[in-house]
Amino acid sequence: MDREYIKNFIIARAAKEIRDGDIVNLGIGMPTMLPKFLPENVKVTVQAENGLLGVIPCTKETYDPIYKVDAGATPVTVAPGGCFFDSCTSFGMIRGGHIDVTILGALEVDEQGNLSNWIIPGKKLPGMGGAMDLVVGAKKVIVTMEHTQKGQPKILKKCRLPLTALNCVNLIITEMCVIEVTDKGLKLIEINPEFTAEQVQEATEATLIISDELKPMA
Amino acid sequence: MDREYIKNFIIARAAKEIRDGDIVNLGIGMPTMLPKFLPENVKVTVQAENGLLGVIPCTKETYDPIYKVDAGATPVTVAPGGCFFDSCTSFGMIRGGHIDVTILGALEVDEQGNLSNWIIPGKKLPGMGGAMDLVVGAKKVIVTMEHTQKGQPKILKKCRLPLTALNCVNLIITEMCVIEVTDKGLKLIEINPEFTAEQVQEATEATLIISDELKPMA
Amino acid sequence: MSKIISVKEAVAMIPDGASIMVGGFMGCGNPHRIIDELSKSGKGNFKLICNDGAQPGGPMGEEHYGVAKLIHNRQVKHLVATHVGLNPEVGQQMNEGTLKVDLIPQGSFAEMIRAGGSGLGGVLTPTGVGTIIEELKDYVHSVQEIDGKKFLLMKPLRADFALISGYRVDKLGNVWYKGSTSNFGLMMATAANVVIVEADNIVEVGEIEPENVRTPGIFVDYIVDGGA
Amino acid sequence: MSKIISVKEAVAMIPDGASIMVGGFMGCGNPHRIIDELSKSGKGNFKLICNDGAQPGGPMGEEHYGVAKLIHNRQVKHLVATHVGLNPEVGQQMNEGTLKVDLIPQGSFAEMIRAGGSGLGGVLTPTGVGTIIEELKDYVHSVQEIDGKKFLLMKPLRADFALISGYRVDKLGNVWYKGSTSNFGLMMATAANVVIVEADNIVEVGEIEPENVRTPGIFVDYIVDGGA
Repeated sequence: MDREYIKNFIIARAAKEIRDGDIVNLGIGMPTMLPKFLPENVKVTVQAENGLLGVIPCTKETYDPIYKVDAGATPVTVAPGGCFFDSCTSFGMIRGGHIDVTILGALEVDEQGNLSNWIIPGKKLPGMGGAMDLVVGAKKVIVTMEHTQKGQPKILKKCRLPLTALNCVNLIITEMCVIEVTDKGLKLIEINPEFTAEQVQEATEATLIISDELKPMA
Repeated sequence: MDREYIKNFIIARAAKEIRDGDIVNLGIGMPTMLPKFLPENVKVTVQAENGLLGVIPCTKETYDPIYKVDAGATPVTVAPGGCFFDSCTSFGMIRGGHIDVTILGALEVDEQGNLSNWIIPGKKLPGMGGAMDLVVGAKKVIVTMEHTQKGQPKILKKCRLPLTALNCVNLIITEMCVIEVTDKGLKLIEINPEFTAEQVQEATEATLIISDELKPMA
Repeated sequence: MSKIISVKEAVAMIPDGASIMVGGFMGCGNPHRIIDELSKSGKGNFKLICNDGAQPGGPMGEEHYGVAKLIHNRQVKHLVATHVGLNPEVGQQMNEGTLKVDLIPQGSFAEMIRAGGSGLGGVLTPTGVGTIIEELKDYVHSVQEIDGKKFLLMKPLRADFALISGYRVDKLGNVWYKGSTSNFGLMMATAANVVIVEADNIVEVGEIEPENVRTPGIFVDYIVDGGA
Repeated sequence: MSKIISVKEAVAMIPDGASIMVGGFMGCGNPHRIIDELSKSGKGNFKLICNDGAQPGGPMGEEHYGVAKLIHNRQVKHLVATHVGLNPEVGQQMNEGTLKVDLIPQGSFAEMIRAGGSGLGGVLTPTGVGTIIEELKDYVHSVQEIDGKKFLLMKPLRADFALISGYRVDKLGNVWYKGSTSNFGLMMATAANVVIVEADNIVEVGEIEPENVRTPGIFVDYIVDGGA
């Protein structure tokens, strides 16, 4: 699978987690592609943590890059009924549990649902931005990522990189599978039919609990 | 002096504490009369803690009692350049030191500048409303009140009623005198020429330090 | 699915004994139609979280204004407020022992609601230090000294319901408040399990400029037409 | 006395070594004219408190956008931010040891500025618990357990100056923000000793409806005409 195909495959699956009426915050990169994978009867309100609700792509007419950008600094606008507000209001919304779902990438996730996605010491220090607040505050946290990084597992027994937050991830979606984070550990609930459960386990450092109701990922 | 005269006398003196451009919060009752005692070249912005800046009396045209009242539930409006906001914003402004002067009444004040003005246990429980925040947050706290209550001193060695706040009063203005609260105690800085310093001290439980520059109150 | 419901449907949702935040200041900003209907419902034992007990005598000649109706009808068993001096019935019912009243400083009250709605663990305020507020164990977690200055750590406040009033409310629930009516309602809309807004005017989506929305519609569960 | 000053007068007020809050998010909402002038001033050693380092490359073809100019000119010795990934010069100067960078979670950053401006003793947030944020002693007062849940007590943030941008600013300093530009500026205007607003449009008093004022003029010390 080429990387573009993989991204689409992962996000298309993530889109199935969204319910009509959900308020969602979409991390920079792959997650921002989500709205185009939603069926017509599922309407979401996209929040951007820099102070927008009802984010939609801008058109030539609504392009206004000086005044209206999303959290990735991409020029956007808001749908009718959307609104703009300040950062304290925005993170009050996030921390206060008013965001139904946040979808974001990860460098590492582990058996406890711990997440690392903001720093590689000595190499890369982009900063956490709003990620630490989002994963603590959103009702459901979905990690979308490629299953491995240059062949190395990213789903670990214990995160090695500095954490973004403890015990915050609910669901992990990769090109190989869908994993639910449970009290007992990581539960493989769906698998891409191109792989076997053994192959998924091999690409995963953490021990996977295979669901009795394991389904094909689609 | 009759009570109406006394009130006017006290507030007229309080008005002299106000500088052009000050942001002021005026307690219910006597303090709300202050603006009419200001000279023309002294403009103030009146804040009301229920969420208004630039409070002015309403006219027949601007009377809008359902939507626009001040902290005493009196219908008011705002001057051009005034604005409306919510209670968190309002008390952020108050607690954050953005109000220059607050003027309010007292049941008791003491030598440390402690204030009691919100409850008489077993008798009267109006509640503190915004008073506790105002006296903690405003840059300058002026108490305006009659010097005694039915002949009993209200300026005490130590407040006996439950406190509104510790060490918060800067200036006390009564019909008898003006008292500054200092580190060393209460300093009599102005006196109504109708009284002697001895008479003022007699009406005061706390020991007054008489200023070397004692002036007539006017 | 429309958020617009009738005032009877709104009141039908509220059970006996519910904790209810009501926006408003001395009646200004109370959702008057909902309160009217609630006062006729026969329900009671409410915990009312409201700045005050409003007042007898409204500006339009109302005998009891806003939440004063609920107090007059003895539907409130516990009032959490900052000031009750304008409604003598509050003190009277307290003295009779039929109404429990807890008084909190107004700025702390506002901020505690904000904390309840925004996931903060409490509010560190200098207000109330050295006063009997320190003894309000239900609301004060601790007295803390930070860099030599004392603060009270006040607990977050939440409720089952928030009943608020908006001047213009679009069909998605975006709210614009007129005059001094936003006061506590703005934050209460973030801090209750069910939020019902009484709209003086229901407007079409888009009629409130996106920058001028004060309560985003995502906080609002139901809209009652207060002008109808 | 008019609050309106020239951009040169604004920059003249800011001394070497000042702590400066700048509103904006990746350049959106930065006060561009003031930053331009400041970048030409030769002043430096600033402590910059800004969500990010903005980015090289602005939407109108700017080589360095917003506060990225100050970083490019090496006028900043200490940056307090939440995200610096879009401006590679920040990482580069960090590695060279010429720029100190402190990173704070964005929601905490916003709330710490609000605490600084509203007299609160700190911010009790669950964000950052169990992470290396706990070790940021300059910003984290303590880790506290409240009713069984852990929180970080983050310290208030204040600065000597706040430089913010408003779309419409009346002559008293009342501000209305367009689009997503209010972000951090709204709170920074409450948390600095001197607040300077760059106005895209200076309007007459009364042109902003009293309900739609977002930063009341009492917070604003000076206005710079950003459209001139």
